[in-house]
Amino acid sequence: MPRPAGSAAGRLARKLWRIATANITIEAGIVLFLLVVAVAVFAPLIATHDPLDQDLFERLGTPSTEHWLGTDSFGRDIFSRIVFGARISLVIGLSAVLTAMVVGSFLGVLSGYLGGWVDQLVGQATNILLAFPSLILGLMVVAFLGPSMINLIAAIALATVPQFVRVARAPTVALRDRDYIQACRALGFSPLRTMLRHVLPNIWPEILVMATLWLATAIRVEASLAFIGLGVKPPTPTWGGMIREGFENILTSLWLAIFPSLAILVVVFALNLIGDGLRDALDPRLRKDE
Amino acid sequence: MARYAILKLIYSVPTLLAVLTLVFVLTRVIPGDPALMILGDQASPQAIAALHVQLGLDRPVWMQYLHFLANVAHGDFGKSLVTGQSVVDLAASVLPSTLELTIASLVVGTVIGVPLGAWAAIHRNSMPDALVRAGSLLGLSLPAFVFGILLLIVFSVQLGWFPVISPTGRVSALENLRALALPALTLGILMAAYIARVTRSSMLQILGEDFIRTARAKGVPWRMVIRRHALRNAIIPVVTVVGLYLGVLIGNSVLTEMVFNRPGLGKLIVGALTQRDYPVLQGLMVLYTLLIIIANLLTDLAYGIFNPTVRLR
Amino acid sequence: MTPPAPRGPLLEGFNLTKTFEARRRMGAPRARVHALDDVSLTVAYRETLGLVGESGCGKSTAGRTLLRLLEPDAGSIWFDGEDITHAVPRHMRALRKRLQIIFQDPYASLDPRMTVYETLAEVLRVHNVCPRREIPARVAELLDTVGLPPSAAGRYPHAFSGGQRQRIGIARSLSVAPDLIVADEAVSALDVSIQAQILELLARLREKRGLSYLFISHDLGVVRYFCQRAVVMYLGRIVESGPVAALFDAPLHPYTRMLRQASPVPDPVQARATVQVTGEVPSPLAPPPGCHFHPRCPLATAICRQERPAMRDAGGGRLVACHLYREEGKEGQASFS
Amino acid sequence: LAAAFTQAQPATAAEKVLRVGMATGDIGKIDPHLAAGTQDKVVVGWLFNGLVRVKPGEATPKFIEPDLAESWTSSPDGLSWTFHLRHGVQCHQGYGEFTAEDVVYSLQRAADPNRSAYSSDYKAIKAITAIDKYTVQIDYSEHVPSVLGFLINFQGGNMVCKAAAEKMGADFTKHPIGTGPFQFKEYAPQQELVLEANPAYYEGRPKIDRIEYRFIPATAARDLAFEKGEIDIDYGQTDKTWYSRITKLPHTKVVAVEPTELYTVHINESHPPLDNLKVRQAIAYAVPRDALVKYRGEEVTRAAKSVVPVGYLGETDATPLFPYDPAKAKALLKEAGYPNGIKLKVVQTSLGTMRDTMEVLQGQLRKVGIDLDLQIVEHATFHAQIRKDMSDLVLYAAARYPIADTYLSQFYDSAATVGTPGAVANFSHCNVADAEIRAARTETDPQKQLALWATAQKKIIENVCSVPVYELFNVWAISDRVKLGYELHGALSQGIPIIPATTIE
Amino acid sequence: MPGDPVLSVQGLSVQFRIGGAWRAATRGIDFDLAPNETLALVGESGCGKSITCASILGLLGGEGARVEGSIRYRGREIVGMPESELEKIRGKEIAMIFQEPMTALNPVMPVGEQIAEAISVHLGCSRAEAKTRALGFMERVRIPAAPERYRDYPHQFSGGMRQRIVIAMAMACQPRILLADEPTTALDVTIQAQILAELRDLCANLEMSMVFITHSLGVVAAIADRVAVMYAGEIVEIAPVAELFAAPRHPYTQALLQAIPRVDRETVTLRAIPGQVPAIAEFGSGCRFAPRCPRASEACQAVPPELAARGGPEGHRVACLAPAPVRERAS
Ligand SMILES: Nc1ncnc2c1ncn2[C@@H]1O[C@H](COP(=O)(O)OP(=O)(O)OP(=O)(O)O)[C@@H](O)[C@H]1O
Ligand SMILES: Nc1ncnc2c1ncn2[C@@H]1O[C@H](COP(=O)(O)OP(=O)(O)OP(=O)(O)O)[C@@H](O)[C@H]1O
Ligand SMILES: [Mg+2]
Ligand SMILES: [Mg+2]
Repeated sequence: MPRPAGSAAGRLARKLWRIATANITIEAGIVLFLLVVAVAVFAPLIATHDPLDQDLFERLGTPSTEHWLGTDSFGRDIFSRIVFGARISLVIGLSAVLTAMVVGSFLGVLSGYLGGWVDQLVGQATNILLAFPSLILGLMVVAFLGPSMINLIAAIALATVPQFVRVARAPTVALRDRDYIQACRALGFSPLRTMLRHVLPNIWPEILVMATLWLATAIRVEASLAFIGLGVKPPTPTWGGMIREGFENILTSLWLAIFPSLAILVVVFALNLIGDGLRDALDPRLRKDE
Repeated sequence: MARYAILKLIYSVPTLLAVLTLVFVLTRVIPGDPALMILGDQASPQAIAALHVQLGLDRPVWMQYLHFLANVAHGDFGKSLVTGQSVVDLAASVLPSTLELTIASLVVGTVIGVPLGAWAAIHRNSMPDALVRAGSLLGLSLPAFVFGILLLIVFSVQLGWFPVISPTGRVSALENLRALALPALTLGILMAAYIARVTRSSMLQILGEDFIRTARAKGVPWRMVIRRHALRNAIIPVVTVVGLYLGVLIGNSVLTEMVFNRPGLGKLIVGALTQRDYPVLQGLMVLYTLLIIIANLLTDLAYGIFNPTVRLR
Repeated sequence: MTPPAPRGPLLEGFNLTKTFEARRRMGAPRARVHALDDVSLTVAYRETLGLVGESGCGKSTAGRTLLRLLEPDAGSIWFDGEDITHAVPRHMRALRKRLQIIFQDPYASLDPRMTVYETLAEVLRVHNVCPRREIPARVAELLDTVGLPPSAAGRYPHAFSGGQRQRIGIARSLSVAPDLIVADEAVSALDVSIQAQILELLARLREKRGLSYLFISHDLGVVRYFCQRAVVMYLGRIVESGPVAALFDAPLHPYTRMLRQASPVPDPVQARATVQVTGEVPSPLAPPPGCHFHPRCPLATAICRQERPAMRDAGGGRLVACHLYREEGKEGQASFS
Repeated sequence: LAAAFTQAQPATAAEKVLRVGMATGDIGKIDPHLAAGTQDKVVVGWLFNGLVRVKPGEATPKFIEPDLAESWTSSPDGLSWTFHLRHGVQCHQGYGEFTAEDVVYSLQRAADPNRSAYSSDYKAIKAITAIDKYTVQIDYSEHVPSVLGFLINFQGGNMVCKAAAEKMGADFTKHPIGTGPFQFKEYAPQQELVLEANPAYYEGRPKIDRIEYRFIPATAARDLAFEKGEIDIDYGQTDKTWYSRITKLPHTKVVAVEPTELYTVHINESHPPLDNLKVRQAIAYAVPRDALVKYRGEEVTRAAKSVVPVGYLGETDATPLFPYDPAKAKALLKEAGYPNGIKLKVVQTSLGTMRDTMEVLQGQLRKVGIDLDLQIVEHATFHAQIRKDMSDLVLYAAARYPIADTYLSQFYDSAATVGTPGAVANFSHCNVADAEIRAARTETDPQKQLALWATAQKKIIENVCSVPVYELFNVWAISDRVKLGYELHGALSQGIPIIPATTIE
Repeated sequence: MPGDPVLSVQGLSVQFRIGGAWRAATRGIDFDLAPNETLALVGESGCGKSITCASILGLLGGEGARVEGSIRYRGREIVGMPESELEKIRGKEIAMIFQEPMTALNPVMPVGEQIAEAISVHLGCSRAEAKTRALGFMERVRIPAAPERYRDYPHQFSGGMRQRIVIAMAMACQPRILLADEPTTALDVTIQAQILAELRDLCANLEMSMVFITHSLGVVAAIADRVAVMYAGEIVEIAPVAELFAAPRHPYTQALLQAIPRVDRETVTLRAIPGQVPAIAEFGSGCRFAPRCPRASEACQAVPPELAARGGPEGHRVACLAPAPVRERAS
């Protein structure tokens, strides 16, 4: 029975679902991650305080029944800020990594598939990007474009792009000589079609695994940029920004830096569960002996 | 091999040039005036204008660029606008500590990361694996500066084993090592978290290879199979990753250097950027790019050592 | 079962040369692999031409170059009376409807992430082979042609056995109604019983559709069974060609002879006869001078080490490139300097 | 790498080393006429002398006493001054005796915009003449509010040695030569600056042999180093938490000293709706000055009293600042036609204390419906952008030479309006007190001068050109082992003066 | 074949855990291997040749696999033997050559050392001694300039040479039994001919028995003394080589022989076996070939036929209820 040609989205959804339920590790990761997302989405319901409300006489309070995780140096409720911070941190992490993933994998596939001068060019550009420490890159982008969340995302994405170029390029080069890609040429498919419909879908597991790893890093880079004062605009809470603030009082109030770090840990943990699970689920050899 | 190295360096000239140009253009288009940074907020506009002329900042950007390139071609990277120090001297003064820290962290990271990763792979899905993976997650989510301070509090203040701030001037090798220990541990342990992951997955892959089966079929005991066959192969992709990580170590250790108060290239670059100290920024970026290139070269060579299939005959 | 006699050239390659830059090791000087060295061959209408030789001798390169999947360094390619050596990509893509290829490895030649239906429908769509509405029917028809059940359409390649996959690959090639198919070791990866099934299918298509094949293989038995003529390659050069029976029953070139002797025959009595095989295939990076085969040739003489033997007509549609052939007293044939 | 492991050079047991931890990544310019950052001024204070000086430990002109000049006279009209130099003062490192020539050179240098950041302070100087080896005459073209004030060991008043400055030219910043108690020894980028005692110091050789001035940007690291005794003097954070933590350490004295930095929110009148006085008043009513002082710590902060920092010559609290009254602020906003509040764009530096203060203000103003959209930029960009008039509010912290004129001229005279030629730092486009400020500058009668300044302050406050918030002291933690040898109330250099008597156990 | 069998396999069944259930990939494999004998194991891809071999070396096992039945090496039971014991047998008593010479060698270890490793592990001799012996074997498999190439890495050798290294490695401790799992499948015909000749020589000289796995009947003809034909996890026919080729009795064997085009003569008709080999999960309880068998009856579907002489000579056994009649051998 021939199947209808359309519904590419449906197909993708089905594929995703199949992968998502491939093993318990992925499932656990996804549940945990969704939990964090839920916290972000329902932040106003979960937070116990207004995350922006300062109480100048209650600064640096230790955890208590009133403030579960204590207060920061402006007397704001840390728990509520972590809850609300999930929003921005996730948005930053997700958008930066998605951007880097899309741009990076496209460039990687392009350079790996076409080879020649395109490859040279992309390779050089990647090297140049890699030659900038991500902190400097961030500093420059933000100094150049001005501070905003979009630019912050751009900075983190820019620093991450080379990684995806590399991840995408290597398997593309290997795929290029595979018969089924050769067959595409033999069948007269255009290079673009071949790349988008045949190469990309076959390397995306590797890219996806990479993305789960870098999402964590992206959230952390925000902390580094916040550390040199270039995070998201205050008073918006972000985990990175909170770590930075916490760091200034680290000798008196250690928890200020620790709690947001733990929040990152939860996300990193969830993503790594997904990443590890994916790696196993998508690796046929590992799947066999399951 | 020497030929290869030289060729590689020659090939990297365009990269170097591109980085230079990029840095030059970027620093000129971002707002901020070095004269203001130097003279301070009370400086009169005349004084600022005068300094502009003195520093050559009044000329068109392209002329500054050509001038700069011409100087670089003569090996002259100029002087710091702020302190008047020669850029080359500045770079030379921080290079040792940067290299020291980089190498030390590298050693720590590999020495801890590789065995842990291998151990986890061998005991896949059991206790050691879970431990290593959890530990490496912790390493992946803790920012270096937080981790650094924690180490400082425990090992320097509580236990008093190491100094809080690095000693300066001429110090004994031992003291130098003591001062190096904590920063190197900070960067090294965080790196180990990463290395362990890579080693683990590489090891898992190698353990499925045919030649492992061959070795077992020869009757080689399992431990020996691991050591002589699996580990030696698993290390190969780790070399690449370590090479990539080198860049991170050299450039992104700014915050660690700040916490441990060590001089370093990254710190200097950030400082130069915030001060709009153009010559220093440019010069250091050249040095930094060169270091990255050399690091890549060394990675290639190391890769050749570990992987005979790409080795020279 | 023998197809009608060939009607004249369909696909021709003249003096094709193709070199690859070998993967360079650190700092080593560039090295070039001469995958094709002045190779000329012709596939006639409705003819099946076999191409045999050892691994790495350039068989696939020849096949792919003829299809312009690889660009030749020198030489020209003619298809159906048209010089397509420099055809523009657009024109080439149109030509691909008539020129197809089947690959050796049935596991690697299908996109693992596409169902059979998607794989086949995509080709039909891209080439506008038929109106969109008719695509499902057309796919079903193709599956039927290669002997697969209609239910196969919805499944992914991994759900098929090697033989079935090879059928899908064939169906894909047939979807555009080609005149010529390059079968690059299309049956080498298959077990004998499945190999027989596929050969049967290819033969049937030849009958029904009047297809021509360039049939690449290293199995002399299969070539002898399936092809009318065969070409033997050694290290990027053609050493001998001719009708299969004559070629394998009475090889003229020492290499063909060696191949023939080394090819196992399922007959324990015959097989135990000692084979005369010496030496290894030299590296294509540094092929020996003169006749490439001389280091392994039991009969090699001085001239073999220095001069490249010319291709000579040996009568009966046979060509051979061997210095010794002349010495065997067939002088008076086309001479060469 | 080998270079880093060079042999130890053991300090002799008797050597007295003072280790100072400074909150900076590196030193800037150690040229007294160019030094702008606190980290530089602290060092300049140890290396140089002025013709006169403020008594060590004090920070106001009330305590002016002789330094390189033993005595001085002035003409009746106050336009000509003659200074008699101390004999036998030696420049560092053998650059010879300090004479009238050096004074002439120094002052000319300080007045030269090409070589000095403070040239405008010496605009009124007509001529400097070396009468003889030990006598200098300075002629002014107009009356100057405080002649001696600009000849103290502060900014342009610091005396450099001519021979050294001329010989080294631009390198002088790397190798400063003065006459102070300590002289330059060596500099390691990002690490430290080492000074050694000037054996020929005119007040006698300092008891401290060496000062190691360490650059430690991370507060936590600096504090831990102090706690462990790896440094003796720690540049502190002007913050309650820091103060109370460090105060609890044993053998530690924490000092909060003048000069303070006044934190002022300049309101840009040229940006609507800030051209509306009611809106500006609303902002003024919304700032809880006392709460902010409590928040930052009463030990290290004091509430602003006027638009000029407390204690500056001419400062007066005659006109009270607007009290905290959020209800009134809301009402004013409503009156002005903004019942739903306003939104202001604020360019803000990423530097610590400034940023904290702004964030607190943001949180407080939010309560009355004033929403601050903070654009956090790094410091250089901040300076560039506020000078391009890009911010609605500018939070600025500054310490100046402590007379009212410096503050008023730089921040409230329309000649200094940002975006105009000759601009310095009038971010608010304030012009209500131009007449008084300018008249006071050349007024010879001190009483009248004070009156003019008072009127100026009144007008500025009433017009709400700015909202002064609080003043932060310089805070230092000093180990008990350090014996200063004088009473410390303040220091214009913002550092801890080290006099010959200062010692360490 | 005289003497006690060196290897005796009885009722061997290898099971894999697939989708939660244990499925038998092979069932009831029985065969003996006499001293000095070469037994060829032929059959289509996936019929269980490799796992049979691997279980003889005790390389299977662990979480996803289970071995049942009995494998006796000179009287000692291998199934269930502890790993430490197995390690002493592997390489020394029973050695194995793998199919892929490209991947069977450790790419980062010099080939000489890989050969010497087995020697030093089993014979406990010094490095130098091991090297001497290893060199001896390298020469024996005709690696030219062996001493110079001792320290070379696998990638520096051609496929044929690599396969010879693998053979040298297997020979290094002079095992009694050599398990050769498709040692020539990846090689060119000319190289294959050389390797086969070498293996024959070695077996003869070292008095070794060999189990030779292949799916090429041409190769079987060239090397084997006896042949076992496997189909879907079972041995369907086992006979001396000449007899099997001359008078195959199992319908599968017959079909197989008819499906091979020959070089040496005109093949007029090539008869393909219709249908597919069933997947492990689809194995029925009866004769596994029945669905494709032209002679299949209902009885075939019910019970698995046993491997038995069925009227033929004792050495020629077949697992078919309706085998082809025994023919007079045309000598
Ligand atoms: N893309 C390529 N880059 C470099 N060398 C190549 C490339 N493709 C083929 N070669 C080399 O060209 C030579 C001929 O290769 P080709 O694939 O045509 O041989 P073949 O006869 O088809 O061999 P096989 O039987 O192994 O398929 C070989 O030495 C091969 O290594
Ligand atoms: N680890 C495993 N888990 C599950 N099934 C397995 C495993 N290993 C082998 N099999 C299955 O067992 C069957 C026999 O495999 P085996 O490798 O012995 O075949 P073979 O006869 O050697 O084939 P080939 O000629 O392809 O090497 C196959 O169907 C295979 O898929
Ligand atoms: Mg090929
Ligand atoms: Mg097998």
